Amino acid sequence: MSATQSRVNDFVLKIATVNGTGSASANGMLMKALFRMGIPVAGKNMFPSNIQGLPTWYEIRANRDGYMSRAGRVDIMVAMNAQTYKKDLAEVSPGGFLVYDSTWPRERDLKRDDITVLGVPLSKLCNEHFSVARLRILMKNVAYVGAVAALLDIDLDIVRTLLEESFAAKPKLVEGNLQAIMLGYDYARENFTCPLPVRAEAMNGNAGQILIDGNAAIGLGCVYAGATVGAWYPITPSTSVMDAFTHYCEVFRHDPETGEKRYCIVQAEDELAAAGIVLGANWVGARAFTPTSGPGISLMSEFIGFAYYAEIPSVFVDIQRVGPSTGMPTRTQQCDVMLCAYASHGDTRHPMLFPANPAECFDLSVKAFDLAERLQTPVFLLSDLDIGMNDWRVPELSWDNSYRPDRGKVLGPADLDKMEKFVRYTDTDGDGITYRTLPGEDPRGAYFVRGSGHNSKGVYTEDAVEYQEVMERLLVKWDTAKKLVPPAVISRAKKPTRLGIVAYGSSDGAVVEARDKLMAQGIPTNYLRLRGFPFGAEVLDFLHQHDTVFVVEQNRDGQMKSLLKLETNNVADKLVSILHFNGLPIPAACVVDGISQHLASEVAA
Amino acid sequence: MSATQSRVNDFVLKIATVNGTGSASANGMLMKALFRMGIPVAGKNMFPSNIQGLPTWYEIRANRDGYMSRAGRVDIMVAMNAQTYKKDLAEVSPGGFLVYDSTWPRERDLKRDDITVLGVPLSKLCNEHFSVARLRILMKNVAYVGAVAALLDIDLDIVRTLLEESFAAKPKLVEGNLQAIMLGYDYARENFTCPLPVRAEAMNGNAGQILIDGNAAIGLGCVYAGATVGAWYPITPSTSVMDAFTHYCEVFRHDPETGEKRYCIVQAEDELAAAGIVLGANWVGARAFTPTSGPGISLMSEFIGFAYYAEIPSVFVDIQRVGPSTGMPTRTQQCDVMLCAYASHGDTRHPMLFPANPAECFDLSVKAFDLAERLQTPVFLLSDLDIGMNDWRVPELSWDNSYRPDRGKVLGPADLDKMEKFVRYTDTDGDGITYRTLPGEDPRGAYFVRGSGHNSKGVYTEDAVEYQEVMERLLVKWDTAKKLVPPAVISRAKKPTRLGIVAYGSSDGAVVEARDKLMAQGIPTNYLRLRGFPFGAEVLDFLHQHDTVFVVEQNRDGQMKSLLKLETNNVADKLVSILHFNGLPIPAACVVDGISQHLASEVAA
Amino acid sequence: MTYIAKPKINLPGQKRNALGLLQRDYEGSLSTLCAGCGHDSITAALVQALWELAIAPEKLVKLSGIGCSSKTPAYFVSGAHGFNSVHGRMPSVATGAHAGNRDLICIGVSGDGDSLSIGFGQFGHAIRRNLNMLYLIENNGVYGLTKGQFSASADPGSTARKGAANQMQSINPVATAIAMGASFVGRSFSGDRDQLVALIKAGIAHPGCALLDVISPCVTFNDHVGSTKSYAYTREHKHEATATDYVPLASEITTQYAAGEVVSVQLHDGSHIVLKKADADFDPTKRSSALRYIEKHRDRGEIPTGLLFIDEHWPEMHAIAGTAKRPLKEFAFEELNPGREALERLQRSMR
Amino acid sequence: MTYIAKPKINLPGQKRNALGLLQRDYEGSLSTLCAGCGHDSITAALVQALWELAIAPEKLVKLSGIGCSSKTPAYFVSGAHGFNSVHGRMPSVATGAHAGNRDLICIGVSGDGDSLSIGFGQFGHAIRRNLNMLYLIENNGVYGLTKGQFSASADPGSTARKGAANQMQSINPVATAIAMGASFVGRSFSGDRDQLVALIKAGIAHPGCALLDVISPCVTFNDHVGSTKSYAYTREHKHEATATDYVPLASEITTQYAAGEVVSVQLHDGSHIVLKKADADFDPTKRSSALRYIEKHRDRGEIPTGLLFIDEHWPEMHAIAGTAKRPLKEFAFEELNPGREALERLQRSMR
Ligand SMILES: Cc1ncc(C[n+]2csc(CCOP(=O)(O)OP(=O)(O)O)c2C)c(N)n1
Ligand SMILES: Cc1ncc(C[n+]2csc(CCOP(=O)(O)OP(=O)(O)O)c2C)c(N)n1
Ligand code: SF4
Ligand code: SF4
Ligand SMILES: [Mg+2]
Ligand SMILES: [Mg+2]
Repeated sequence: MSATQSRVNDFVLKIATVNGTGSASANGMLMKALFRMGIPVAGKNMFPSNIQGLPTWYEIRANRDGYMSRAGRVDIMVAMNAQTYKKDLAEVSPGGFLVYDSTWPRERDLKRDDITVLGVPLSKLCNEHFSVARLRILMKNVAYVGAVAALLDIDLDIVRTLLEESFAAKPKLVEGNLQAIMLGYDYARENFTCPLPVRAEAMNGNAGQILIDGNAAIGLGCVYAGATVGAWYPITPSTSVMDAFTHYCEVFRHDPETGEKRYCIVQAEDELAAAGIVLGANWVGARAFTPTSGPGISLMSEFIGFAYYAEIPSVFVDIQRVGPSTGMPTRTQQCDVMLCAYASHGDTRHPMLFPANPAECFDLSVKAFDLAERLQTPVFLLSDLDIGMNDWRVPELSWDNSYRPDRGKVLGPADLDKMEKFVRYTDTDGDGITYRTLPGEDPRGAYFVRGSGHNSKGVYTEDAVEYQEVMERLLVKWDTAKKLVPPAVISRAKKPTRLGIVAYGSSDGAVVEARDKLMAQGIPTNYLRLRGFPFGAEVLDFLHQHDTVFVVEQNRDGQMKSLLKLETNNVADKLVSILHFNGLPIPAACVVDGISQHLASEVAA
Repeated sequence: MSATQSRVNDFVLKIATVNGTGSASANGMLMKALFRMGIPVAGKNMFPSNIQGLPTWYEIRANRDGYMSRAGRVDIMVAMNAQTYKKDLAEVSPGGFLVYDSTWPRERDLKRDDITVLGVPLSKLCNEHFSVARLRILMKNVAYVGAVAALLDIDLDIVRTLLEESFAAKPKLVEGNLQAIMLGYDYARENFTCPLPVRAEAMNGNAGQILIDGNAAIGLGCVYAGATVGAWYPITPSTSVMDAFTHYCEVFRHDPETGEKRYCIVQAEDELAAAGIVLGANWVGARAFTPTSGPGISLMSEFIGFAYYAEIPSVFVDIQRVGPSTGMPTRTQQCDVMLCAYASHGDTRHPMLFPANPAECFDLSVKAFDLAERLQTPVFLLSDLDIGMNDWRVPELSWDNSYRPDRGKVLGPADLDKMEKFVRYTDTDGDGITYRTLPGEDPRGAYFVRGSGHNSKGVYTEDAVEYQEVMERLLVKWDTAKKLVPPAVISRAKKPTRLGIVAYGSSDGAVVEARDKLMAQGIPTNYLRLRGFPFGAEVLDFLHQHDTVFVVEQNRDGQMKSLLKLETNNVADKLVSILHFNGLPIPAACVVDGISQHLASEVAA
Repeated sequence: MTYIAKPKINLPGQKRNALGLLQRDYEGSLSTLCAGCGHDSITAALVQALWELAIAPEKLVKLSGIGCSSKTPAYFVSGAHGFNSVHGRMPSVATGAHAGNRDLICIGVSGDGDSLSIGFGQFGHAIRRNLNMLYLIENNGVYGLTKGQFSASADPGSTARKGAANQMQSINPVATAIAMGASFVGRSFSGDRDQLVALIKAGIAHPGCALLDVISPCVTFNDHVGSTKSYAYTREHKHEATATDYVPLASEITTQYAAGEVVSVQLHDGSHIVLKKADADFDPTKRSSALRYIEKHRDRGEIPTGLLFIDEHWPEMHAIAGTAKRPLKEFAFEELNPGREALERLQRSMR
Repeated sequence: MTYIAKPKINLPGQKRNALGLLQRDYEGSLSTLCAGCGHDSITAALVQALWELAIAPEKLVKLSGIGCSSKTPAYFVSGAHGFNSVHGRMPSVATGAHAGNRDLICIGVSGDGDSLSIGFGQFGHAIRRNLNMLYLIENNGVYGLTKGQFSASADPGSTARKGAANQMQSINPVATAIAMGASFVGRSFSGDRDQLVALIKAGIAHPGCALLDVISPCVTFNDHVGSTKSYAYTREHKHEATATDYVPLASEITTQYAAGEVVSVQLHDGSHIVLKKADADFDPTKRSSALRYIEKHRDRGEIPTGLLFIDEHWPEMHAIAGTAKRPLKEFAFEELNPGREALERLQRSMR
């Protein structure tokens, strides 16, 4: 295709502003307008761990082929933040464009001949047009939407509709905003040749798609799973999971007549308490979960081990952020994999689920509760900041009305009638899973939950044999888990190949795109995307089928590669890590380069 | 040698009593008497997690060859606890002897023809002899010492001396105790043919040896290391570490004139606080440590990650007990290895030290502080209940007066005079270790400690490149650590062999004994005992030199084997786990059987 | 430890409660605590109170942390589910249990170490949430199970068995709880069965978090001369600030009291808590008065017992949250899941 | 965030303190908090107080947890070491720092979330230990950094920005601290610079744990009508229970007060804290009186400020422990290590 053609519906638009200035809604409008034009889009926030006054960026990738990972280049930069102007200018890719507020002269010393700089006097235009001081400031952020619309040829009608929708409550505001948009729009049209070669063009790429972030999808998933108790302690980037759960409960769980709430959300005093609340609620038979991030998992470690050993169903949602310690709370990583797999002291191991996008966040949230109750153990849903707080285009969420939750092996009074005597921890089915009863139902089902040594009857013990019996039975349960976690998704190259790629979670997009690029270079690869831990047979088979398996992940230490080494045999040495851990979402280029370089080095060697 | 000869100075004496009845001192007397007769002895407690009234056992192994691991057999059982009489009777090895208080008839239905049962009316004797009610009860526990002394031919003079020593404070008590002892002694002599074929005989096996428990050795080691701040929260089995540190500080650290204390022990409100105190004290330049057990490590996880990332020297002593969760607090395991290696969220990894006995507990306590300050990172000293709370015979502790602590890279005012500007996290030496300053000394050295993203200057950052730079430098430091941790101890068989054994900590004794037994069966093995993590080159070499390497450890999941798999290449598949995790110290037989069975299965296969 | 099967002898002519149950039906397994431990007397009081209230065993849940005191739940009502959690974290588990099933009667048993050291945060927030439970602290001033270290409730001047005197201020759970906003705070003594039984009943009836601080001497590590938590010291220094009487809905308030010296509090279920005050100008329904009274007597080295503060109007967790009256765990999946159509509708706004 | 270098203009004729330092020498890096955030006014008060006290920057350590408030240490005295720990754990790090070097002047800055929720246990035990530090809570009733959720200090009836009113009792750090045994408890308002500076000086001089609860409005999430932690509400409802004046050793107590209305407390270093009381029968040296006073006014919806309780005699951590006067980190290895001979002697008892 022609050079220009190639830049239609394939570009990265990045907007640099100051946080707390309401630019979020303006950026959202651009994002949604492109989406409604039928162009596949992905929007990523890069925001500071601060409330007001610091630099923040929003990056929109539009791609007609549907590649949605971070592109790692910038075609159009809207530089609204003087503080970062220099950095933003430098970041524009050759041949790209930079739009800035030319009301004030930009620093002279900054020059680039390989890009086009477009000055729009946004503040000036707004100051002249609006009388109210507050409006003048607010509106310049809306005005750039107009300028960008003109430059990229974004459909103004769509923009208008969006304004009307978002201000449905207060229609008065529509006019003002529209005026601001037109200020930027008209100025651009009059002063530049619009549209730019880099531009948008209506297409039909978003049929059956929606825009959603992963945390909203998890909140919604927990509502659909029938969770009634949510416990949490606020922590970025997991806070919006509980915000969403609260919101969707308000929508769906208020009794039509009484207004009574069919849920109970407890803002705990800390993460240790949140974990205890989850255990207590699941113990009595209410589906309960807690969303948190790395530091929270560390603090919950003691309770997690308790839940493992006392066998209490529980769902822990970890929206991973950059560690270690407080790290970078507003940047993304996949760095809690090892911790969650073996959290707590003593011999412990826990099932994990790895959604790759918001749609899977929804599905796997439901799955997490089924697994937790079936296996009577803590289950971890590992998402991350990229999935959780960014705007994703995913297939519409679907629901099967015939679905019924798997509450696992629970005995009620009727069952107890049929049995001699109830004992809690004896494996009668050979799957390592034993039967439990719920408090409040029947004195014959009464037993004592404890994290201290207990025998197969649930009675306290310090006896070597009795202790060991229970611990070995838990390994049987672990084998059962391997069959219950969702299997990995495998996609094979058209051509046979000895090269395999393993990835999970938010690294998926980069791998999908990289595989096509590699194929174009004549390097076919097969791809296995992990969705759960422990690993099923299909994972081992895949590893055995290939000579070299690249493990792509977003942490420093190759944590998933470690799990593959630990839980498999005879494959450790064919695993090659491809790592990206600087806090930004992994781009396809990282995977392409990593694999190419490794292959090159092999040839060299 | 003859059958009888073979039972001289090679037997297991087990005493079953009720806890809280003061039998501890009686058992200690027997233990020490045998030691002073020059016979190698090891004493192990099996006590309940309770204060009074439950069964407790003390097991003394006397072995002329110096094998000190748990034998897993009982030659003489002193069954003082009616509650456990049946169990105790059953435990006696064929050909063994059982001594019980025949004041009351024992249960008729219990019979064994393969052992000799000796009834001594201890209560009756004491009731007749002593008038005071309290004495009657106390003294019957002393009386069995006399009976056992007669049966095993233990030197009465030594017993008398021991009494005098222990009651040096209140000599009046010596007489009464001696009378009680004679009651048992005389009765045994009059009614049985003493000594038994199983008996003690003075020898010279304990030259240069002492009796000590690991926790006392660690407390003493911390005093010798120059630790001044100890923070803790009581938890079995680590409590006696701080008891010992306190005691030895009282002995050695009170200012002769003023009585001022050159130490500060803080009983924290919980383990999280204890960790924080350790960080705060080390930050200002005082050597500080905290002793705890598994649950404490789980609770400290967040702070451990902070110390890793902010690079604060700190020493964590983990006296491991049976997990998961509360588990069995009074039983032993090596089950926190994985947790300590990678504790906390995000990419973290920590050096560990593995003492195999109290003597090493002393040496490695000192080493722990040197490593922590040299590497500016948390260091874990992993002992366990077996080493920590049992009575060990070890070579006398030695000290080199020329030793000076390694305080690592610390800059004082004089150093600051010489430099342009101090920055905290820039690696100028290429070893990944950067320079720190101490609060209270010089404003030019002021910097900000934080667990949030920081660059090489120590300044807060959310920048991808700056963040990654620091994280990669920490990996360089990790490589440096490999050269600084104490190397593994390797002992080779007389004959060349392809079989290797890897073990660590309290599993050492069982392996040493097992290797001799295997050799006797014609199975030579080489043995590598790990003393530190990360692994040095010698460990990898050893793994490469053997076809099969048995990894012996006391946990369910083969945690050290996991670390070996993770941190090495091309060896994973030759590692074979030999596990013992029922809470009792591992016996040699477990190792012998494990290895023999594996070899047999290989032949079969 | 609960492995020792306890013989339940059925004495002829034993009294049965409204449910037709005998007192022994409210017992648990045999205690493994030290002979004479205060905790066992509290267990006995719990058994009696629960029997007298005729609470169905399965409607009860017993929770605790870790410690000698936290073993208590094993020793009463074996027909009730029990949860022996981790050290200091009982309140959060109770919060979750009550969140999931608000019909359960929650009894949490803790120790001074469990609640005032490692568990201090959860102690404070169960109170702030006004979680509907009986929160009982078996307070002996030491860590019994770890062999007698001072706890945060050790009073300044109180000596350890080995002689050293504590010099730190003690965290007084009663004063602290009232200052933090507790709705029901009482103090008692393991040696005063009648008072304890009455307070337990009142606490269970109270619609919120009922905190009972019960001095419960540790005979093994803290019952010596010089200890301020010994049987002797407590007997000498305690005085009953209010004589508490719990009058269930059914029965009549019979006794006559002189005006001014009595406060009668009616609970939502119609039952009454009747308080006979030792001191006329002490008002157990006013935070300022209660705190002043408690501190005044603390200064004098006295230990006021009885119900020391109550505000039955403060809303408990579910009232605040507006949760459904029916326990959440009882809702059928159909009542919780919005279904496919709703999901489709919802997603229209996501385009 | 501290990466923005702050221009330090040296205005001519600026005053120098006893160390010859200018006020700007006590400043830190540029604040990144919201314009108008109460926390920044507290930073200014800290700068002024430390400058007036002429504390050598290197003798000071600044510690905090996590939160907007916990960013404060970056904004004052850049010549002092700072420790931005983990959420809610500042007190334990301060304890360790002070244990290792008792000569350091410790200032801990925390938030209501940091100290009353996740950090409530450490808050309580720093107080119980009477750790010699200034413990400052920047209290805004919300979690600012996580965007405005209610904290445990949110008062019943106070509304969130979106309108919902909190119904839980608030944990009042002042009353709670006094009940727990704090030796110095004051309350102030970020908008009252003079009072704040005086209390900071007195708190630093106090030989123990000096707790300052400073109402510090969050302009972004909790400064609206309906909030009880807004600038407007605080100004309207606060009243000065005691006017605090810190008189260093050198200077003379000049002002004359009518008897009864003034309490003058002499500290170990000879300096004085002079308290002018609004109410004659309020005694800030008696727990019972202080608590009664605070709760009485809380019932009236009033916010008493000033120094509300002090007992300068309670021993601080090192006095209790009997630690050497010389900082432990200063001891040479030779003074700490017993040597070979001692080890040999010791082991004679191990045979
Ligand atoms: C996380 C953790 N830390 C420490 C312990 C050890 N421990 C068990 S009980 C206890 C204190 C119990 O004191 P208290 O709550 O007063 O109960 P008491 O035994 O005095 O009745 C401690 C520190 C533990 N079990 N878990
Ligand atoms: C372990 C942990 N949990 C949660 C968080 C997220 N977090 C950061 S600050 C904060 C609350 C801060 O509130 P406050 O202490 O009142 O400070 P403010 O921002 O209001 O000044 C929370 C919950 C965290 N950093 N660490
Ligand atoms: S140690 Fe103390 S608290 Fe524990 S059981 Fe014995 S007497 Fe009771
Ligand atoms: S969010 Fe509130 S607390 Fe945080 S900086 Fe802004 S105003 Fe201050
Ligand atoms: Mg206690
Ligand atoms: Mg706050």
